[in-house]
Amino acid sequence: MSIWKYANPAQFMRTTDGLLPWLVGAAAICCTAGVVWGFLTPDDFRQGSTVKIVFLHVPAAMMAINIWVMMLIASLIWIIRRHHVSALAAKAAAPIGAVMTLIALATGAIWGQPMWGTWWEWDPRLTSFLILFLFYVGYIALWSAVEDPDSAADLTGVLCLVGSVFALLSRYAVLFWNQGLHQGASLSVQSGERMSHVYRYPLYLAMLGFFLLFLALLLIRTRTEIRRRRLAALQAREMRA
Amino acid sequence: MIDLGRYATTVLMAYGVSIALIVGLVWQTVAANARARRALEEHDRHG
Amino acid sequence: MSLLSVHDLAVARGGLRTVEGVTFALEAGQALILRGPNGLGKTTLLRAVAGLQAPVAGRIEMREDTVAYAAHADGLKPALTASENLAFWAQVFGGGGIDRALAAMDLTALAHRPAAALSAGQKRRLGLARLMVTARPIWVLDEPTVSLDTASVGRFAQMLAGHMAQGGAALIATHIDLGLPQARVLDLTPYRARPGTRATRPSGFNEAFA
Amino acid sequence: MSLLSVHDLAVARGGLRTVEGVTFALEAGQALILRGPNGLGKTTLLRAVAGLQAPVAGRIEMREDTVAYAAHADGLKPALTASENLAFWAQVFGGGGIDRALAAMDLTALAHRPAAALSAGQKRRLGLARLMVTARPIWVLDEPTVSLDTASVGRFAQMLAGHMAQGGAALIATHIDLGLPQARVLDLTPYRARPGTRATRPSGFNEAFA
Amino acid sequence: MIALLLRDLRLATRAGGGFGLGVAFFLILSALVPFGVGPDRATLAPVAPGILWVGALLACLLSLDRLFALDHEDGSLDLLATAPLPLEGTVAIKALAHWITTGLPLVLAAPLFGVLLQLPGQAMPWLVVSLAVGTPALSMLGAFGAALTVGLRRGGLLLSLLVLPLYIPTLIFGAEITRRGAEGQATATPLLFLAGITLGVLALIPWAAAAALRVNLR
Amino acid sequence: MIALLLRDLRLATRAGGGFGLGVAFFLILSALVPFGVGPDRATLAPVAPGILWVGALLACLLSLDRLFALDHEDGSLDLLATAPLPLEGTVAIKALAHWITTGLPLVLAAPLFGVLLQLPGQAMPWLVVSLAVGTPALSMLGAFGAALTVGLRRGGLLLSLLVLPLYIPTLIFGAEITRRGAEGQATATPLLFLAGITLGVLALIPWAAAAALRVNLR
Ligand code: HEM
Ligand SMILES: Nc1ncnc2c1ncn2[C@@H]1O[C@H](COP(=O)(O)OP(=O)(O)OP(=O)(O)O)[C@@H](O)[C@H]1O
Ligand SMILES: Nc1ncnc2c1ncn2[C@@H]1O[C@H](COP(=O)(O)OP(=O)(O)OP(=O)(O)O)[C@@H](O)[C@H]1O
Ligand SMILES: [Mg+2]
Ligand SMILES: [Mg+2]
Repeated sequence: MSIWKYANPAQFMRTTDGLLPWLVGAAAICCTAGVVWGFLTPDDFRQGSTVKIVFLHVPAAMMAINIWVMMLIASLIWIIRRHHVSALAAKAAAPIGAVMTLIALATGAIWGQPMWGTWWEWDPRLTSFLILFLFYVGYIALWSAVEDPDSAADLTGVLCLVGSVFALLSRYAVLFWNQGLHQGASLSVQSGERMSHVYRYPLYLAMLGFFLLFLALLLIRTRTEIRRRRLAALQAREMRA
Repeated sequence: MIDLGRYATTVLMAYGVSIALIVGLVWQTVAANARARRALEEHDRHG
Repeated sequence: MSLLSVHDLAVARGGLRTVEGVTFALEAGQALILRGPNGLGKTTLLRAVAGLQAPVAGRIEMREDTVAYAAHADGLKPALTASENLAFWAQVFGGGGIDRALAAMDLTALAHRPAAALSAGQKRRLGLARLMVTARPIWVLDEPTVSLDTASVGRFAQMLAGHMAQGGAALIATHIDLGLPQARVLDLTPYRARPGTRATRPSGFNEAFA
Repeated sequence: MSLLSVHDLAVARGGLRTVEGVTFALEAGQALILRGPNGLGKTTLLRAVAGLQAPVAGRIEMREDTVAYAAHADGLKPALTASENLAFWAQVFGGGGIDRALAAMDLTALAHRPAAALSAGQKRRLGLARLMVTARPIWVLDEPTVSLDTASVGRFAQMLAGHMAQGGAALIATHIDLGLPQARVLDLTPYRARPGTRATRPSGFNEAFA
Repeated sequence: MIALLLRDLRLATRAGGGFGLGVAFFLILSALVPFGVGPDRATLAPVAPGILWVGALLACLLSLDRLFALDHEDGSLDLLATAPLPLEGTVAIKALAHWITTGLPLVLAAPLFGVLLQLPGQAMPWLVVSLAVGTPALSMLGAFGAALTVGLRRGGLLLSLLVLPLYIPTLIFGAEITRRGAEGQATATPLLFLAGITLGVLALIPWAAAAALRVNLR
Repeated sequence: MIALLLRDLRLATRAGGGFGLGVAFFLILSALVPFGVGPDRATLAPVAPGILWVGALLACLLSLDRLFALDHEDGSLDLLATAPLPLEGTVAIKALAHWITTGLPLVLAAPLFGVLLQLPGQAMPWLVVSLAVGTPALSMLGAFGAALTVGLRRGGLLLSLLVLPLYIPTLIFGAEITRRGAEGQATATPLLFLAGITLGVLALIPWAAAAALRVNLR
């Protein structure tokens, strides 16, 4: 059985019908547990209670990037293989990504107030996220502006490709432009040394929760889109008949 | 109630904003989904 | 071989098939007039033949770069004069001979007038004169005689006859009589697409989900 | 008194008079068809009657706010549906009754389609349906039947007949036969403006220096 | 009149209509300036009021571009001119619709952009007030410029050229209010001037714009 | 191809065509910023390189708006697509024509605006060089944005929204060159990056833009 089978709308609806309740349940549990656990962690000796923000900030920031990558892949599948569900999945993912970016930006900005004494600083990490947010907004705006769905899918696909290249390019340009204040990645290679276990496990849980939340929302939104398309197609047929 | 110290507003604001955004997104998603499903069922019944 | 042959063609607009099962061939020296009520899909069919949109099903066979298309809009730049407009298209298509084209549509006196200062019919005449400088054998025309007075319709018929005498062909959608006795007429009404019939390929994005 | 009377009218376009000495009157229940070759000045004349440009000489007499004008462009918003477009004009002109207008031009089935998704003829039909919701007695129409199929031309003629039966009048420029036996025809060719003749008022800025 | 307003608002919210795009442009501009100017607070803060006002002005301007042009191209303007509405009213309504779709969101979103440009917190209310008072004048002056250029294809840049000088007084007073607010000085005088300009513009410009439209329709 | 270039240039020089309007806009912006920001040399000089680059970028952007839209409306684009030119070539030529009518005058006129904004004299050559290297990329990226939005009425602001984030790397390096020039530092690295971006854009974007155009013509 090939993975492409799931790109068939009917098959997709059937499969997700069974999958969705489990996914929603798991996402709800992991999200709540991760965030609540995070909220209950002890204060950090340097950052005080603000360290609790990390359990929202980091998962959101991670998802913000990963969702764009997922959109890129979905767009490529649409452009190369013309699987309609894939294009709709990219469309459905964009608002989730935008909200995740917004959460990362908002929590970061709120965090910055006590830590750096300012709401906003033109730090490269922050700046890259602002640019990413702009790409999300542009992508969503283009989807909603183009009336013909075939054209909209193609145009946003092209925009996603070009945008990805430029998002990367901007990242390097921004690094060149300003060296920042933001901490580096602590969970990467030698994670154990930089962050204590007290914070690590709830953070992992919150990240898993955000990921599951994304998956659940993505499936629901894709199903919404599929139903809308189906309705539009049926109505158009009747009108022409 | 746990003590958040002098950063209470900061932490609560961060949680508040994030949860509001997530709830908003979830609500919009679910509402739109319900609307689409109802519209389609409506159509199947009458059309 | 015929200049243009269309087999079992189906075209779609706005995600729905408009006409389907259309088959015809066009030999050198022939003209085919497409008729049908408003909204049937004539414009869509012509755009597909001109290569501006892909057919949903069926084949369109012709050599490359043989079609000159003239649509509702004339592709004129209001700021350029009539002859500048024509000369541009002559250069792009490598046709040349704009004087002959101007003369054929009685535009010589207006050659140095900016296109913005032409009346509706004069603009249309200029749009038709463009066909002559494309040097393409197949003319695909969408309601070419809109706004033309009787004399101009006659001139257009003459131009068309000349084109066909030189081995050209024309595919024309129109609602009114063009005064072309030699042209065949194809009424598209029987080819109206029936909703429901399932094509091998969805005719539009939304249709893939129906 | 007649609904519209025009005395010795001269109009100018691009600083040059196009037709001059035109005189006619239009009573309730009458239609007048203007004919003439391309570029003679029909559009210019109609715009002057509609009040969009001032005449160079002569008088146009009618009561205020009695004219509904329909030009080459239909004034449709592509993003609004057919019925939204119509409802807007009905509100602006205070006419009302969009359902009747939609039915008259056989647009009821298309009422909820965005205007962008209509074919050329369907758009035109919508543009003509607008006339019915203006509740104005004098219709000034510039080539109204462009792109219409035979059935729609018939529907238009019927709508026009209904309008005139209710005491309306119509002034129509066209090149083709509208199927209106009751309409008078005025050929404008004899009124073509002669360049040399000097008018009391210059027809354009540069003319004031000639 | 109401019908016209509703139609314009509805068009703005339809696909590609441009509702909120003014804000988006403003956002992008506020984000771009630091890339050009550099990220330091010390360089950014002093120029923030000026940049914000210039940004608001440009966001207005960009969206004005086709205020009448679209209606002209599709023939609606001809029909509106022969409709039983005074052309002055049409102009005023279209300017109002433009303000609602562009100026108002700008006013509401301005504090956010203030943060991006490191505008001091105490200046925020003044930024909002000055924009609220000033942007109606921007929309109306823009409508005048749009009326002047309506017949021209590619009128966009010419429009900017004509309108920008008209915007200067509004800009000066608006930015001055914000700057004084940032430095904690009294803002009453420039605010009074700004309000005066806006009232004068709203009262008189519709006539000029309608006259320009009439000429262009001829 | 040459015919197309000549036609576009000729159209630009005809009435309302927009030749030089980019420069005019740039001029007005350079004149407005001091009104908004205040006339002091101390506040103006540090932000001058950034403002000049942002201004150049906006001048480019504003004039891009209708790069393909006019040709689409009057049907020329349909005809060009059926003409024996590759659509990629058409896009490249139209971007080139845009650069000649907007970017080039900007490059030549930039020192003048530098003076208005109190840019130090030693930065002038770097301003000109950075604009000369960077503006072709701006035109080409703009052509891509214009191709994406060509079917949409009122695409202007959406175009800005799509294109501005793409302009960021060019802007950063361009302004950096000028700023370093003003401070007498080495400019080789950002110049190299800027040149790299421009070359990459010129080589690859025509394909993306042509693809977008094809979709919109369908
Ligand atoms: C406003 C915008 C901000 C954005 C877009 C942002 C973005 C990010 C991203 C993408 C990460 C994930 C890094 C990784 O694990 O690779 C991260 C982690 C983090 N950020 Fe932020 N950040 C922002 C502001 C702040 C502020 C103001 C602070 C606090 C002073 C902060 C503190 C942290 C911490 C502690 C982590 C975890 C770092 C780690 O993994 O060690 N961030 N942020
Ligand atoms: N963007 C669109 N979305 C949905 N349907 C559309 C769209 N554009 C056109 N249509 C529909 O497609 C059908 C075919 O349109 P087309 O323009 O090909 O008709 P036509 O035969 O040329 O008509 P006419 O004689 O009026 O020019 C029409 O019913 C029209 O309403
Ligand atoms: N802007 C202009 N400047 C100069 N002359 C113009 C301008 N616009 C139109 N003309 C000329 O004015 C004359 C009258 O034009 P008008 O559009 O009224 O003609 P018409 O009778 O409606 O023709 P048609 O049947 O082709 O629509 C034409 O000869 C035309 O060339
Ligand atoms: Mg058609
Ligand atoms: Mg005419």
